[in-house]
Amino acid sequence: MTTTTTTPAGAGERMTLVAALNASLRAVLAEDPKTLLMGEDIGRLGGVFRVTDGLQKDFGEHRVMDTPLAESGIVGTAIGLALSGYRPVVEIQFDGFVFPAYDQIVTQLAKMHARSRGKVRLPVVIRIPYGGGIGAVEHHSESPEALFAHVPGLRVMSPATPSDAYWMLQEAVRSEDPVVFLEPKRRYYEKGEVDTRPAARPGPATARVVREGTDLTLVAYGPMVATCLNAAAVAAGEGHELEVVDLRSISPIDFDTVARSVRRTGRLVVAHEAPVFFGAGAEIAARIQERCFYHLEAPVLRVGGYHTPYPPSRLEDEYLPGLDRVLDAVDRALAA
Amino acid sequence: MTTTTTTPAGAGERMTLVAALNASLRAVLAEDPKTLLMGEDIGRLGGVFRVTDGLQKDFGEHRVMDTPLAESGIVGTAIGLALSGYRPVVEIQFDGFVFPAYDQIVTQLAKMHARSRGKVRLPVVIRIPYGGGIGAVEHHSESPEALFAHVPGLRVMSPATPSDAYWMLQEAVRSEDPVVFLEPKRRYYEKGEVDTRPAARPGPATARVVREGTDLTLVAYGPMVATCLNAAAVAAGEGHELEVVDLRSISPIDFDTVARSVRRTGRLVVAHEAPVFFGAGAEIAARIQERCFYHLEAPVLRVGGYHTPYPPSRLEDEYLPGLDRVLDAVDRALAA
Amino acid sequence: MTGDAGAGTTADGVRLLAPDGTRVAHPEYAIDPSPAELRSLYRDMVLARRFDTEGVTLQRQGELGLWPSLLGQEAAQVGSVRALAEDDHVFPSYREHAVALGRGMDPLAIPRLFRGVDHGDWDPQEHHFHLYTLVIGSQTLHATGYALGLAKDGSASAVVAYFGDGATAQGDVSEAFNFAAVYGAPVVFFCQNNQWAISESNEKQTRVPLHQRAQGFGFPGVRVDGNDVLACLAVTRWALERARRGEGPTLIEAYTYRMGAHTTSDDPTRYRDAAEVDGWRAKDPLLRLERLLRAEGAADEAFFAETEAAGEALAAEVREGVRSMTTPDERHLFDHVYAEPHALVDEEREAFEAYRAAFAQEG
Amino acid sequence: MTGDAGAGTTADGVRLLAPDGTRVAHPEYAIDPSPAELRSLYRDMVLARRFDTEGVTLQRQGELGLWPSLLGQEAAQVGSVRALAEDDHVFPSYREHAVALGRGMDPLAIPRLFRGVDHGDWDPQEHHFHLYTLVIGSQTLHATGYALGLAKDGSASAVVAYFGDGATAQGDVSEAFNFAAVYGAPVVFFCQNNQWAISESNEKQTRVPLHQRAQGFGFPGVRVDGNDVLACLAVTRWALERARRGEGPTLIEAYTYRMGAHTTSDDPTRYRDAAEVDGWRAKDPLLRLERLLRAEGAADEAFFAETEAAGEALAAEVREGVRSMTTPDERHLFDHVYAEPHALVDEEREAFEAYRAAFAQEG
Ligand SMILES: Cc1ncc(C[n+]2csc(CCOP(=O)(O)OP(=O)(O)O)c2C)c(N)n1
Ligand SMILES: Cc1ncc(C[n+]2csc(CCOP(=O)(O)OP(=O)(O)O)c2C)c(N)n1
Ligand SMILES: [Mg+2]
Ligand SMILES: [Mg+2]
Repeated sequence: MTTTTTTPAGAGERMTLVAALNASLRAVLAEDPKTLLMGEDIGRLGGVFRVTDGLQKDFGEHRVMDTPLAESGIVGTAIGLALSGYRPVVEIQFDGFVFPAYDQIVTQLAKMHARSRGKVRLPVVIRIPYGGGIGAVEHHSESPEALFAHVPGLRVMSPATPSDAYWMLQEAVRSEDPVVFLEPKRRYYEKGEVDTRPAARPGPATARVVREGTDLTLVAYGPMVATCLNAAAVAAGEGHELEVVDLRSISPIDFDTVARSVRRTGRLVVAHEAPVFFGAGAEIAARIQERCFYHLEAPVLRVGGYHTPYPPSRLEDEYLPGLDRVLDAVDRALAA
Repeated sequence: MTTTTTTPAGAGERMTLVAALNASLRAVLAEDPKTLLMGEDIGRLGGVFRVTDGLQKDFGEHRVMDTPLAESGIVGTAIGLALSGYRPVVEIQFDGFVFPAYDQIVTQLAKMHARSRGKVRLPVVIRIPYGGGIGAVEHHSESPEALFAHVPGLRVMSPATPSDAYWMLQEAVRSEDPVVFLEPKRRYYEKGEVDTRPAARPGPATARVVREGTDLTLVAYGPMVATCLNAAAVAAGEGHELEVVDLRSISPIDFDTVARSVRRTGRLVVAHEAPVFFGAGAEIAARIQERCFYHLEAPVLRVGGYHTPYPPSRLEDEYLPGLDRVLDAVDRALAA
Repeated sequence: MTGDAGAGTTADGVRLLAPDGTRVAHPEYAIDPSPAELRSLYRDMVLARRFDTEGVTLQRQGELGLWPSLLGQEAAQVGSVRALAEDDHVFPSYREHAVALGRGMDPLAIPRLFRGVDHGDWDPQEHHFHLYTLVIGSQTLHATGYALGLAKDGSASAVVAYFGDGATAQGDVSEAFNFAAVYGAPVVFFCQNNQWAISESNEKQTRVPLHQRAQGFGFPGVRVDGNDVLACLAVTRWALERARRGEGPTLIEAYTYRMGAHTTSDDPTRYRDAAEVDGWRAKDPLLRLERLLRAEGAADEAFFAETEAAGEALAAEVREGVRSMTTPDERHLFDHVYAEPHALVDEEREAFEAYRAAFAQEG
Repeated sequence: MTGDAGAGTTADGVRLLAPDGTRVAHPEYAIDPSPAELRSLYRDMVLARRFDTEGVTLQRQGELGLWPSLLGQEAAQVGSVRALAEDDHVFPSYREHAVALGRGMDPLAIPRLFRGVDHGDWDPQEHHFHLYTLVIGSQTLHATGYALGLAKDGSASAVVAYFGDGATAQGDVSEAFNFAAVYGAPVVFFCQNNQWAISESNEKQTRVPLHQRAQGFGFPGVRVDGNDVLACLAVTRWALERARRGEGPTLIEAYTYRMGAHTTSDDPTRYRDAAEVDGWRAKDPLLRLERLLRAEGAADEAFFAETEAAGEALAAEVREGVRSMTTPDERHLFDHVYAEPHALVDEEREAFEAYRAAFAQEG
């Protein structure tokens, strides 16, 4: 559970997703004295995943605040801090523990900008390690993105790679809007190249085609991007060229990129860990069947969690949409 | 704001939706001594909409409990009461005030049956007056159904008529599962016929074709059913026969009935007040384009709230999907 | 710890001015306002009451959708807000009309909200008066966070959060108490205990007097006679001074009464006795200050006449302002969902405008 | 109100048994357990500790995914659970292994949860021991509601809710305190203040000793030496009697220490000093009862040997039981989402089975 704490300085350094997030927070703390981190155990402990490792030591207790154990209190005071000119970045310890704060997020954080007709801005980021696959106990493997995306006023993002983690978190912190930032915890310790030079800073995170293909479009985000890339590699071995799109942003969704891809491939499969019913796949299928009605050669298919609570960890491999289930959906879509 | 408080006894009595709910609660309180009502101001006041009018007087403070002003506390103690053998029916005063209880609903109420692998049952009903159109201030016009439907373990229902209100609420109270029962508050004072005789008790509420038609299927629930029936009447005048389906249950959704209709009509429009993005229309469009891919002659269209917070009441007519917007979607679907 | 001992402490809390208009000595919270100050407090209460009456009337006339009346709570609001320095920040609930006026807010801002023209969209920084908050208790956390921010800035300013007796039951309010205590935030929790949360009386919300709640979180709680404008001023000033000195939060329970309905939608005869209301009428906050002013010769008839006239002028301004309010253009619906561009909102705005245009053409 | 005055009240709270094994007199909470009872309490603590050590070991060996150790909290748990009558109901958090054993729970039930075989799926009615609750504080409301139900039934039973020091910051816990106080529910709030909420020490969660929290809600709060099994038994018994008499809730703050890591995933060396841990080692709950037993001749070597052997036998049972646990059939995924048929779950189950069947054929 230890991570690199040195700030990466050069181009193309390989680091874990956790280290990239840590470096990203370090960068925003250094850049803007109004940026604050708040959360349970984020100080000396550095967070249970060590994302904030070393930051309290270097930036002090006033910038990196251990809070009482109360998520509504954390988000509510973060709103107050934002009103007074700060830019709080809140850590929720696990996905399953964001719900005590749901009222503050939905009725206050999401709405105050509109309520004030633009006079109030709430640049608050809510970081949530999310998703399953780490063998955890109950409430530690949830994928609540739909519960935020449905709420006007919130932005929802999820990076899939260390590089995106590094840059998208900075984008979230710099945004004038509240952002729910979902971190794919089962990818925390996977490594990737991160170019941290300011010049490398990309524009706003729109969907990205991470693998080109002609036969079918596979849309995913967060932890499922790697799974879909694996699926595409396997499918290529069987002669099917899948195009893989990483959404990166879940509110808004970059439908243009998805539609452009589907107009070429004629087929779409959407994969996510969250339950399929009322999940992101529903919105994508609905929007794409509308936009690409005459291009679709097969119905849009969805692969995701079942309509059951996240199961005990010994069953999670059956619950999570893995390589085989993604490929099964791909096969069905190709067969149609 | 006064309502009929006498228990209706005969067949086909005309009563408001509020009176039907009141009669329904009266029936379940009389039938089962373990049934309890809990909520803010439900006792002497009879609730701000008078749904519980007279019930505390007749059943006592131990059966109809005014609670402290704390929604998480209400739902959390209701769970405890259910564990001890009671069947609490909770009133949330307005849709916008359910969120402090969201954690208890999502992490406890929805999951305890699965967590215990069936050993615990939580027959708790959460009644919520929902939706807009009554000229109210902020937080009094929300449509949060998607935020519950996405959560495995909850059932979500919404009646559109006094008769359904009467019977579906009883079904909800008798259900061994937790039910989020969404009451279309702008229809509270509309009247309809209610046959309260036990013999009239229908089976579980599945979707119902409330108007038959051949040209296009219009799916709605709760407050939008009446709007869609109006739209169908207008369309009939223009020579288009719309079939209107009232879902009644939002989790689960009776896709069989919808698909059966769409296979005949070839066209589908879904209408709801909630924001379209990640709303119920998304799930219905996704599921139906999958099930009826080769029957659809036009893309499934959705009409609903915009991706903005519910506006000040002077603007709500622009926000709510009214007759004209429904007809516009119908026209577009027919034109495709 | 509770600071509510002393000669001038009654069952209604700390008192400096008795219902009969006589002064009461209190060792801890003595203040000595000048006649001009007394008149000014009185004037603010009269204006607030007149403003409020106009709100009720306008609702009855169909000009407003709803009005939550502050009738009976004028002293609690006028007294407490008078204790604030200009840079102090207020986080109100939804009944703090007198506090709003005390902060210099546009008298039309609140009617606009209750007419449904906006959600209460003033700039909180203009008068250091935050938006009205309708989700009970939420704003106590915002106040705490804001106070924390002030402390981080090294500012000498403080924050006052207003909320009701019913609100104390909400988890958020307890969390705010605890955060404020743990961080020693410069915030005053000003609870107007008007005895009712819609139809629920105090004993349905709490087993003990509300000011005692603070002790369990480690800061002082004081009950003050909420119909005594001088006591409300003095105790709030004391609490703000504590906050400025870095001594952390205080809970003030202003013991008062909601003389009217919860809102214009409410019918209080369903749940409370007229006798109770009558009992409180004898403690009227305006009347007692009027008696003092008269007894001490601090105001003459001309003053009372001028004050009444000012109230009428304010009412007229509100009446005319409300009647001439225009409904905002519906295209503004999409304007401030996000501070930065959002593709979905843009798409929906365009579709909306196209639809409106087509509709206009057809129609 | 706090009930914690008296000769046997130390900074660690009410005490009946000093760390050196000598008895302390306390006027209010005197109990006089027989030698057999003392031995039985000691035995339960030894078994709990051995059970817990085995949990840690099994996690280290990869047999369990996680284990939250109760090391150091044996007296708080064994003492309090011993005060319960059979029909009283317990609402635990996730570290109450000794309470579970004390209620007669199958020793494999909890390891099954931490192995990830189930979510802790025992029948709460079998031993009147509710499911482990991982969302901090939630169960305090369930306990309150359950207690309310008992009161409505006219039952003489009561409820004990277990939670930690960190949990007191959660809004739900304050709401539970308030609901219990307002309704006079027969519930004992048993807070094990083990000084740490993961890496956060008490002063990050509260400004005052936790037992004081209760006063603000109008019921007694008592601190008890949580490493003194006799005091924990006596004070819990007292609180349960209050509850049965209809006098409402009590908060007990058992002042104790988490000797180990928060869970096996945690590394406490990152945030706390070894010296602190050493200081608490001197207050070991088992040691002090052992000293008493020896000093008073209430137990001989054979007893200690037999107790140790019983601990080993329990550990062996757990070890073998855990190693032979089978993973449930994945089709059970769909079995208990709802108590009654749900079309979507049925559809997904069928699709899942068809998929598995096709996969099996292919493979
Ligand atoms: C979270 C929440 N729940 C319920 C309501 C509905 N509601 C509006 S005002 C009110 C009573 C508030 O009482 P109190 O806090 O005493 O304030 P008062 O109205 O007396 O000023 C209730 C229950 C709400 N606004 N917010
Ligand atoms: C609502 C919620 N937020 C965060 C967590 C993560 N978490 C698990 S245990 C814990 C600390 C609990 O401390 P305390 O209440 O003192 O109990 P202890 O672990 O010391 O027994 C935290 C923050 C959680 N389980 N639930
Ligand atoms: Mg009140
Ligand atoms: Mg602890």
